[in-house]
Parts: sequence; structure tokens; C-alpha cells
Amino acid sequence: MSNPTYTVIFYLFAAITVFSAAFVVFTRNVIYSAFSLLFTFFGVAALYVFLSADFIAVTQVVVYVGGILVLLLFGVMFTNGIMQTGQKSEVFHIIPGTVLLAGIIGALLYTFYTSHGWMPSETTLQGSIVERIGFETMSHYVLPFEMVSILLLAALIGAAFLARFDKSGK
Amino acid sequence: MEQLTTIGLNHYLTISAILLGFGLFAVMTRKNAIVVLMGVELILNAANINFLAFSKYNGGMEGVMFALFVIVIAAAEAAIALAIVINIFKIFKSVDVSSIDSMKE
Amino acid sequence: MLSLIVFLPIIAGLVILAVPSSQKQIIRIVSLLAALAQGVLAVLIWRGYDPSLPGITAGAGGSPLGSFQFVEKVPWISLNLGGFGSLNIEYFLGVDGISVTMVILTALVSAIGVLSSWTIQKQVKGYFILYNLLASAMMGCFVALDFFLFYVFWEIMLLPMYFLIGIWGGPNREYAAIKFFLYTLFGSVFMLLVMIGLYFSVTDPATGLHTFSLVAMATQTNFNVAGAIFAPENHLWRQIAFIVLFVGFAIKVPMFPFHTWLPDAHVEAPTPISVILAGVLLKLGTYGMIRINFPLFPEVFHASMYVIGIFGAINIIYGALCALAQKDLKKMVAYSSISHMGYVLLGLSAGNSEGMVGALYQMFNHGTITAMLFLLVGVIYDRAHTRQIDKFGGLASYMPVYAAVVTIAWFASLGLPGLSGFISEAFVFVGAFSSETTRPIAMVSVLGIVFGAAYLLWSLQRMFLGKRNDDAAYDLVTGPDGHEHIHFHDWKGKLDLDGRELAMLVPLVVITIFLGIYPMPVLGMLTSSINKLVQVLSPVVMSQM
Amino acid sequence: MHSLIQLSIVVLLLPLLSFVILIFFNRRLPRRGDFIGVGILGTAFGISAYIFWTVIVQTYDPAFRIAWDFTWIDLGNVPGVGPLQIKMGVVIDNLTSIMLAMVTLISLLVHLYSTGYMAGDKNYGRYFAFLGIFTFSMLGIVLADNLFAIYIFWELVGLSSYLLIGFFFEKDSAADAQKKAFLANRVGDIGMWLGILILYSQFHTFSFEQIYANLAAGKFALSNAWLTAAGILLFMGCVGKSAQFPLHIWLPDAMEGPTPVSALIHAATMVAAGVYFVARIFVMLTPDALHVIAFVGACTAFMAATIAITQNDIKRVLAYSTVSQLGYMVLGLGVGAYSASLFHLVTHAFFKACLFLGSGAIIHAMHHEQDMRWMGALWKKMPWTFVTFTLATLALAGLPLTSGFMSKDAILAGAIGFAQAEGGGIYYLIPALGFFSAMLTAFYMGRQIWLVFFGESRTHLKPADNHHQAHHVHDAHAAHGDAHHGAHEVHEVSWNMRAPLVILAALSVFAVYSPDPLDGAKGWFMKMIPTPATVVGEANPQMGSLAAGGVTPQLAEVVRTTEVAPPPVAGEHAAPAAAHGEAKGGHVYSDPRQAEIVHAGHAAHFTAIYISSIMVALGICMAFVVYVFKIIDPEKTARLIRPLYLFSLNKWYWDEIYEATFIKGSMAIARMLSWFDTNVVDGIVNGVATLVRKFAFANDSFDRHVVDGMVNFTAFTVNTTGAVLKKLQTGKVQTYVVMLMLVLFSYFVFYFIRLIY
Repeated sequence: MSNPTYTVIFYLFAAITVFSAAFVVFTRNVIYSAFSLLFTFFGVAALYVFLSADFIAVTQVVVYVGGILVLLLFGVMFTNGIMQTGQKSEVFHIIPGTVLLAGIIGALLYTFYTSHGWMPSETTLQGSIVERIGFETMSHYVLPFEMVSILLLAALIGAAFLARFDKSGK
Repeated sequence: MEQLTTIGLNHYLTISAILLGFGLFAVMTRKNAIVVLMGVELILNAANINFLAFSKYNGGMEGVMFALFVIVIAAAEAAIALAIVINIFKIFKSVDVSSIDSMKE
Repeated sequence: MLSLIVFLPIIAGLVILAVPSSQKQIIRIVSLLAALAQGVLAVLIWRGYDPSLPGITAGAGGSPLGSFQFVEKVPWISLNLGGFGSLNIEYFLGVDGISVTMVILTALVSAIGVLSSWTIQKQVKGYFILYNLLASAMMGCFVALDFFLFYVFWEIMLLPMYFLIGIWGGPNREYAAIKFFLYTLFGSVFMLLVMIGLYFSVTDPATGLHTFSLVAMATQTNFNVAGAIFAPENHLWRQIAFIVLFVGFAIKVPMFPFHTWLPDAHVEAPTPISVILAGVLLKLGTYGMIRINFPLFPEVFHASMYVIGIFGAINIIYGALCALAQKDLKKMVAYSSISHMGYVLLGLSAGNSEGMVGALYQMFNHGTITAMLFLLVGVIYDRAHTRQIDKFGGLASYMPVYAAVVTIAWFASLGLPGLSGFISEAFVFVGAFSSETTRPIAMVSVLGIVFGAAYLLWSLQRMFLGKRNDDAAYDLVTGPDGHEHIHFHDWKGKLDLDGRELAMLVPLVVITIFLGIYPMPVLGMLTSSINKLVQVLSPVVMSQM
Repeated sequence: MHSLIQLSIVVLLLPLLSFVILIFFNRRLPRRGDFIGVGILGTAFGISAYIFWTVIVQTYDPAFRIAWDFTWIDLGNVPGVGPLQIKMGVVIDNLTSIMLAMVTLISLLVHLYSTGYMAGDKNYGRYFAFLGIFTFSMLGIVLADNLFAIYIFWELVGLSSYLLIGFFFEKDSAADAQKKAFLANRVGDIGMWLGILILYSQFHTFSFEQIYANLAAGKFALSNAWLTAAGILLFMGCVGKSAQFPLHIWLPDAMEGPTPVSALIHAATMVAAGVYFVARIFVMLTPDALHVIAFVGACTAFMAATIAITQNDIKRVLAYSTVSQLGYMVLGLGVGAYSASLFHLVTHAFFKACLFLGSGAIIHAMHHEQDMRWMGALWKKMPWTFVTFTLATLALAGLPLTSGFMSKDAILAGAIGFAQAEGGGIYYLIPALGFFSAMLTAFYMGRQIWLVFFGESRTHLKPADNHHQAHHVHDAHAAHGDAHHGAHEVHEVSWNMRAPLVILAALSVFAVYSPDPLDGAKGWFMKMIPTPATVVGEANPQMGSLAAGGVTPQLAEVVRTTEVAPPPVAGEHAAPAAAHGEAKGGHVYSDPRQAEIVHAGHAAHFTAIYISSIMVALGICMAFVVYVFKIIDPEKTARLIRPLYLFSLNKWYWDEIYEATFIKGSMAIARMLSWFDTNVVDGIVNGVATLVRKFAFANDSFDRHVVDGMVNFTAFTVNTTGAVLKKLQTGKVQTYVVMLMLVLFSYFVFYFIRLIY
């Protein structure tokens, strides 16, 4: 993968991902955080494409951007009035947080680059894997698949139950 | 320099580590419950990157499948978590996590 | 067939569960129908039983078929215990001569017990559910051929018995119930240990696996697990196992000195439970000895014949003498049970066919006769609310039918020829005397015949002959026809036996007389099994192994 | 099956039929069904008479014997024994046919008599039912061909005796007597049962024939002492049933039963069953056993006779005389006078039944007065009774021309012969006691006759309260008795009570049995009932081979006489034996001892006649001296020898002795054991329970203080630590996350340190 274009594009998306993630974390405004998260998700999706996981990338976009992010925005709007000053959120545990952030990132990176334990396989994933995903889902992973569907259903009902208006509470 | 130009496994892992760090930081420090949730999403994305990266360089489908499931579960988690947050808001009239300390008693 | 006869009462119990507890009559009738159906099945089994097949051990090729009859054998529990091997428990039912007589006896006594339970007024629904559970468990014990299954039935039996005595009993019922429960539990706990030891010592020749099958255990060559706890060369452990099992069963018999639960339990238990207890439950002790204790450890049995015989003799004479001193009629009958079960032990200890046949026949006859005795005690207790022998006198003049039945029952109990008890006692003595080992014991035990006659005749005289005692439990009134009658306080029913009581007693009387004159219907089923058992137990066979 | 066998089974079952019909339906039948009892017994007697006719009169063969059996219990192929069956069967020989006829006849007569005597009793029908089952059981004993069957019927006659003694069960004395009778019999029965067991344990059969064949073949594996023991134990059955010393105590009390019952059961048939049984087992009795039997018989005869002389109750006198006569029979068997003994059994049955029925007639006429002291002068009022009673008394006392004379003399002759053969000494005690008892018999019977039939009527002398009581205890007869009571008129009884008396008295005459009034051996009876050959003779191994070769053990004929019988003895006694009757002429006894006794007995025949006649005459003279001529005042004499008088009056104090030893002893042991049971055995159980409870309490306090103490200490530690650590718990989720991360991070640090070093 020494194609320079490829490298450049990778770094571009990597940068988008990392910086938008940093913005998510460090900005005080919740709305900004949410929108910044959008970019993070897109960046990550792009990285997925680099990893030959095009289907996952599409799913990432559909689910995270189309679903989760919208949910988060709704959450923000439910809990704060739109464009309110109260949208700013305080920071807590700032010192241990920062130390740990630095420490953990540093430690992980140190580990990655000092240990030479990674031994990539001769054959890497190439091309589209949509067909294989379909095949795997219906064969090896049919039980987890089914269970996930049940989980989703449960989550749906659970969420609806939890978030419903409590009429009698009035 | 070669290490920088030839994109390999470590690049992805690095991005993943950074995302994890940011996610953890958000979970640890931010007071707004929504932002805490966003941190969780970051962590999940970091994990997904790891799955897919290892899957690619190992040549198997396991990571891919797990990533898929993680996404699905993340969706469920988000729905539930937001419902909980809304409930917290109903009860405490606030989404400030630091002010919710009824677990102490 | 056997499953049906075992589980019929439980089915009836489930039906009763669905009946509202206010519908007492329906509950009783359901129970009675179940008991009668059981009786019909018992008759079918009796008719279908082939007395030429011996039982006891497996037939040709290690299969129970061809030796046992009505066999039902399906795997029941199959557990893999890892390092301990696998646990194979079978649902294994079957009858041979020894058990088929007991099955018939159980069906008979259960049915009579239901009739006798008609007078129970307290918590009828619960009573009959427990009663049916008890009936099932008893029947199960007699037909189970898998030790584990036997043990399960054995333990199930305890529970309803405990409640039946503890709830529906007399004033001191809790004490009696707990005593009964602890005593029998004590015996059965050790039985469990021996059972597990046996499992790991025995293999089934047909499968080569460990087995709980009593049929496989009855053949000594199946004790072929090297180094197992009860392997033939492990004499000490085999002796310990024999003694432990024997004590477990002896408690149920009950054998001196483990007998003291019996008088208490009988005195406190309601009449039908006394009938069941004396009629069937005591037989389980000796049945267990015959089915399990002796054939599994024949060489230990052979070494301990003398001791068993001595205990039998003690039971006979001690029980009779204790009965002689009792003032409570029911307690006297209870001690007479101890005395009569001593005959069974004595017959078993003889180790020959005559003695064993006598013992088995005595088990059957004691079942019917003692059932009769307890029913008769119940009849008078219902009327007079007392069982003190001193409180009666001259009853024969006023209750002639009752007196006649009592006379028959009493004489059957003391072993009058022409009534079934005589033949069994005679065979017990014949066997015990024919065996060199137990001859001196037999010579002493015949004293029991005299003492038996003494206490029975004395009680008969004090209660029925002569005139009314001054402090009797009833009044003497002169009826409108000028004849003297007696009147029991607060007894509204018929003075002499009523229809229900006759329905309970007449079948027993008929059986007692018939089997006293022509014993072959029962003996014929026993003989080939007993001869086989004696062969299994004889030292000649053992030395050939 | 032989037709006689079929008939005998019919005879056996007919009384049972009578019992079954009467016990269930007596209240629904006219006259309470007494005609059924009488009719059935009549039929049974008819058939028995036919059997008697066929066997005794037509066949007239001493060796006559037919048998039939069937498998009653099949024990299958018994290990160590082989196929084993318990058989039941019927045997008919001369003795059986005579006994059959005798039992059915007396039973029939008693049935007939009872229609008069028991009339009006409230349990009239039941009475006949009981008579039926008694007759059935008695016939069973007579017909049985094996020990087991005899034992069964033995107990059944015990039962019927129990039921009939206690027929007036409302009387406490009757209830006591019935219990006493049954228990005394049971004591005897367990001995008999042990004897049966000894034989069975060796041969695995109950059949007489097989046991004797095995014995003769020398297959008895145990020592001879066991065989003697078996004989004595079997004899114990007889001791119980025939009321021999020391179990004689029940028979006099058994007179509480109705008088016809006393006649049938306790005089004529059942008590004789013991003697019959000993006769059946006679061949297997060893000499030692026979000696015991002879002494028991002699003691009984003497003891009962001494008691009888002082009794006042008319039935008790007869009861003790019965015991005494049974003693004679047993004595006869013991000394080997087999035929004579059985002869006495039959003759005694008839004349004693006659006496009892006669006494019953007197009691009936006297309105249930039984005390002889208040009787007297009845001979004019009751001539039929007087004549028959006197005739029977003469037979009992053993005066010539009566049947009793012949049979008693034969026994006494045998006793003398026995004493001679055994070598004298102590053995002369047996004939001596016999002769002395004969004198006493004559005396007390003379006393009875005089007190009852002659002298003045002493009815009015009776103390009033006593009188009243006598009626009171017989309230079963109250209705009947009162009807006559007002008249106070003693009169002869009706025909149905008279006829039996006449028939029985007729059967007490010598001519029925023998043409020669002095020698019963000339009669058909003694010819038909020869002494059987023993199967246990110690001296003759040849016997074994003979019996094994198929000779029936009952046969006395032996082919090889010269080899067996010692020539001197045979030679010495051959002539007198031949002179005394050709009945024995053809027979030479295989066992030298037996042969010697029989021949000595024949030699002593006339000696016995002389001595016994003298003794009887002496006895009668004494009775005359005391009661008729009143030369000696009995009361003065009684005062003079008061201890002896009381000793006799109180029946040698046997009842008191038994009461004090066995009964009190048993009860004391029973109470002791009962106490032991409730206090010691149960006490141990309860004690264990208490100990377990105590242990549980101890365990509980240990639990609370030690185990729980440790737990509490731990809790205290935790508490204090927790107070410190509580501060860390903020309740804020994020704090926890930080801590989590700290831990994770510290792991990283640890990991790196490991990595570096």
C-alpha cells in the first residue's frame, strides 16, 4: 500500500476523524459536539472502506449517522431548549481525566510500536465482502443474528416504555 | 518514513487508540449525560476500527461480523441510554451526571 | 400393567386435587374407585402370573424376562458424572413370586383402608391425597426392581405417613409421627450409602455398565468390579453393608430393639393408617430383607442366620409378653404385630424352603389378620372412644356379630388351624426346626404360641365374656322389648357392625378362612421363587462361584 | 378311591355341614335347627355303622388297612430335599372304624339328649352348631393319616371345647374355665408340635406310614435320645388333651360347660383323643418314652382318684374319675397293653357318657342343683336314670359282667406283666397305684350312688343363699327353670333324654365285646386291635430291613420269629399265651421286650382279676361302711385327717401352685418386660433423642459464641475499614469510571515495569 494517493487520502480521513473527535470531547456546546460527531462518524466510515469493509461503512453511515446521531440530537433537544445558553456543559474531573487520556493513549501507542507481536496474515481481505457477510450471517452466525434481532426488539420496546409519558404522573 | 507512508495495521490501531482515549475522556469528565453517551459512541467506534483492522490483516470474517453486531448493539444501546437519560431528566430536571449521586445512599 | 397399578392412586390423588374440598363424598368415592381398580388389576396380575417362573435372579442370558414377569424396563436417569463414570438409573418394574403376593396384599389392604377411612372427617381432601400417595409408594416398593427406584418409593412413603399420623392421629400424635419418621429415616440414610456402594460394585452382564438393578445384584458373579467396596473378597465391607441394610429394614419390621416406634405410632394413628401400617408397611421391612439384603450378601446371611433367628425369637416371645401386660387394646394388638413379625424373621433365618415359605406366607397372613384386628379395634373405639380393655365386659351378649368376627380374628391371630395364620406359623416352625442352625431357637420360640394364646384369650375374656364391668364405657339399658341392650354415649350408628364395617371385615374373614383351608392360591405363587431364593442363598451355590 | 374312603369323608364332612348351616341360619330355622344337627349326625352314624359293619364284621381282619391321600401343599422342588409335598389323607383300619362308630354314636346320642336338656336356651341353635364342629374335628383326628392333620384337628377340638366350655360365657367361672382349658391344651400342644417337628426335620414328611417306614429303616439321623424326646413330646399333646398330670387341671373346670358337652367332649371322645393319638404313635415310642408315659398315667390315675373321693359336685366327681380312667388308659399304653388300653377307651367312652348324661338328667330334674350333699332318695323318682346310672357305675368301678371290668383288668394285667418284664422294683409301683386307684374308684362311685339315689332327700338342707346363687349363675336357663321351679317336683326326664341313657348303659355290658365275661381278650375287639410291632426297637437291625421291605408298621406278624424273639422268653410264655386266647396265638412279637411284656401280661391275667376284684370289693365295702351303715362318720374322719382331707378337697393344690408360679410368673415377667420396653428400650430411644437435642443446644451456643463471634469480628473489621473507604463512594458514576481507569492504567504501569525488567 505504498500508493501515495492512497496514503494521503488515508491521512486526510484520519485527521478528520481524530480532530472532529477531539472537538466532540473538548467543545462546551453540546450541539457542536453532536455535529462534530457527525464528522467523526463519516471519517470512521471512510476508514472502514480502507479496511475493505464497504458494507460496514455503509452500515456505519446509515445506523450511526441516520440513527444514533439523530437520536442524540433529539436527546439534546429534549433535555435542553434549542440554542439555550444552558447547552454549555461543565467539565468534571479535569485533571485525572487529562492525565488518564494522555497516559492511556501513550501507553497504547507505546505498546503498539514497541511490541512486534503483530503478524499479519499472508492473505488479507480484498475487494467487496458483502456477499461473504450475507453468507456468514445466514450460516455461522445465524444464532447471534437472531438473538440480535430479538435484542433489538427488546430494546425497542424497552426504550418506548422508558421514555413514554407518564400520564398518571400528572 | 516508510512506516508513515505505508499504511499498515498500526495506523488503524493508533486512530483507534486516540478515539478510545477521547471517548474515555468524555465519559470521565463531561457533565452532560448526552456528551457522555457520545463518548461511549466514540469508544464503540474505536473498537469497531480495531475489529475491522485485525480482520483485514488476518484475512478472516470474524471481525467483520463482530463489527456488524457491535453496530447493531450500539444502536440498541443508544436508544435505551437516551430513554434512560430522558427519564433522568424527568426525575432530576437535569442531565448533569455529577449531580446525580443517589447511588451514594 | 405394573405402572398402572402403581400410579393409579396417584392419578386418583390428582383427580381429588381438582375436586373442591367440600365435596367429601366425591373424594371418598374417587379414592374407593381407584382402590377397587387397583384390586381388579391385582386380580389380573394374579391370574396372569405364571408360578413356574422363579424370579429372584435373572433368567437366561441375564435378562429379567423369563424369570420376572410383567417386566417394564426403560432408562430413567442417565447422568454423566465425569470422573465417577456414568449414573444409569432405570425405571425397572417386575414381579416374581415374592412380590406378587405382596402386590395382591397391598391392593387388598389399600382398598379396605379406603373403606375404613370413610369416618375421617377432618380435612378429607388432604387426607385422601396423602393416602393415595402412600398407596402408590407402597405398591411401587413392591414392584421396583431397580434399587434406586425402590429407594425413591421407600422415601416417598415416609412423607405421607408422617403427615397422616401427625395430623389425623390421636392426642400424642406429633411425638409418634416424629418418632416414626426419625426411626425410618435413620434406617434409610445408611441404605442410601450402601446402595451407592453397590452401584459401583456391580455391573450388568447384559450391558457391562454399572447398574442399580436388583436382578443383576442378586447374582454374585456380577460383583465383578475389581477393587470395588463390595467385591466378594472384601469381607469386612460386605458384612458392614449387610448389617447396615439389615438394621434399615429391621427398623421397619420392626425388630427388637428397634420396635418402640410401632406401639406409639399405632396408638396414635387413625384406624385406616394403623391398618396400612401393620398390613403393608411392616412387610416392607422383611420384603426388603428378602429382595435385597439376603440375596445380595448371601454369605453374610449364612453367617448371621443364628443371630437373625435369635432376634426373631426375642420378637416372638418379647412381643407376646409385652402384649400380655398391655391395658390398651390397640397397644396389645401392636405388640402382637411385633410378635408375629418375629415369626417372619424366624422363618427367614431358617434359610430353607419351608421356613422361607412360612415367612412369606406369614407376611401375607399377618397383613390380612392384623388389618382385621386393627379394624376391629377401630370399630369399638369409634363407639366407646376408649380402648382400655378394663372398660368393657360382656360385649358378646350385646354385639354378637362383632363378637363373632372378633373371635375369628383373635383365633386367626393366635394361629388356630383352619385359619391362615396357622399354616404360616407351622411352616415357620417346621423350617426353623429343620435347619440345624436355628433348631434350638425354634424350640424356645414355640413358647410364643402359648403366650400368644394367653394374651388374646385373656383380652377376649375381659372384653367380651362375663358381664358388663361396673366402670364400663357404656350403659346398660332395658329396651322396649324387655331385653337388655347397651348404649354407648354419643354413638348414633348401629350398635353391632354396620354395612360398611362388614364390607371391610367379611372379605378378610373369608380370605383368612379360605387360605387356612387351602393355602395353595398364595403358596403356589411363592414356592418356585422361594426354592430359587434358597438355592441362591445356599452355601453350596456360593462355593461354586 | 375306595368306597369306604369316600364314605368316611362324607362322615367327616357331614358335621361340618351341620355347623355351617346352624351357625348362619339357626335363627331362621324352625326349632332353631336342632333337627338338622340330629338328622345329620344320624346320617353320619348310619354311614359309620356301615363302615363298622364292613370292616369289623364282614372283613374281620386284624391287618385291615386302606388309605388315601392327596397333595395339600406343593412346595415344589425344594433344594436339598427334592420334590416336597405336604399330603392330607384318610386312613381306615379297625381302630378307625371302631372310633368312627363310637364318636358318631355318642355324638348322635348327645345331640338327641341335648334337644331335651338345652331346650329353651337362648343360644340353642348355636349350641348345636358347636356340637357339629366338635364332631367334625374329632372325626378328623380319628381319620387323619398324618401328624399334621392330627395336629390341625387337635387344635380344632381344642377350639370347640373352648367354645362349648364357655357356652354360658356370661358366667365368669365359665369364661375362666374355657381360657384355662385352651391354654393348658396349648401347653401340651407345643410339646406335641415340637415332637412333630423333630420327626419332620428328619424325614420331611408328616405321614405316619412314611415316618414309621423311615424309622424302621434306621434313617433317624439324630441320637436315640432325640427319638425318646420326640415320643415324650408327642405324648405331651396327650397330656394336655387327655388331662394327664401335670396338665389335668383344666378338665374338672371344664364341667362349667353344659352337661351333655361334658359327656361328649370331656368324658367320651375328645379327652380320649389323647389316648388314641398315643396309640397311633405307639410304634415309634422308645422304651424310655413308654416308661415316662406309664408313670404319668399311674400318677394321674392315683391322684385323680384321691381327689374324687372328697368332691361334692356330682360332675366334679365324674370329672376326676374321668381323669383317673384316662390315667389308666395312658398307663396301659405305657406298659405296652395296647389293645387293653384302647379297649378301655371304648368301654369307658360309653359308660362315662352314660354317667354324665345321667348326672345331667339328675341336674336337670333337680333344677340345676349339682351338689350331691343336697340330693338323695332319687331312685324312686327317677327309676330309668337310676338303673342306667348304676349300671354304668358298676362298669366304672370294674365289677364283673361289665365292659369296664374286662378292659380295666386287661390293663392291670398288662401292668403286672410289665413290672415283671422290667425286672420289678420301682416298676411294681405302677400296678400298685393302678390297683389302689381301682379301690378308690369303687369307693367314690359307691359314695356317689348312695348320696344321690338313696338315703333321705336333703334338698331342704341346702343353705338358702347358696341355693339362690345356683340359680343365679344359670340364668341362661332361668326361663326354663322357673317354669318347673314353683312345683319343686323332681320327676323323670323325657324320652329323648332317657333313650341315650338306655343305649349307653346297654353298651356297658360285657356281652357286646366278648363272650367271656372274665376275659376281654376273647372278644372281637382285642382280636381286631392287636398290638403293633415297634419300629424303634434298639435290638433289632433286622426290623429295619423288614419294614423297609414293605411291611406295614402296624402289622405284628413277623416272618423271622426265631431269629428275633429270644427263645427262652417265647418258650416260657408260649403255653400261657396260647391258653389265654388264640388271638395272640398266631402272633409272635418281633421286639423281645414287647413280646415279654405281652406274655407276662397274659400270665398275670388271673392275678390281676383276683387282686382287682378284691380291691373293688374293698372299695365298695368301704363305701357301704361309711355311707350306708354309717359305721364311720365321714365328717369325723375328715376332721381326724384334716390335712389329708383338705389336700384332697383342694385338688392337691395344683391350681394354687400353677396360679402362684406359672400364671403369676408369666404376668410378672410380662409386666416387667412391658416396663422394660417403655422405660428402658424406649427410654434409650428417648434418651438418645434428648442427647441429640442437648448436643444441638450445645452446638447452638458454640455456634453463637465461637463461630458467630468470629463472624462478628470480621464484620467489625469490615465496618471500620468501610468507614474509611466510604469516603471514596461519591455516588457519582464518573468517579467510578475514573477509578476503573486508574486500575486499568495501573495495570499498564505494572505491565511496562515487567516489560522493562
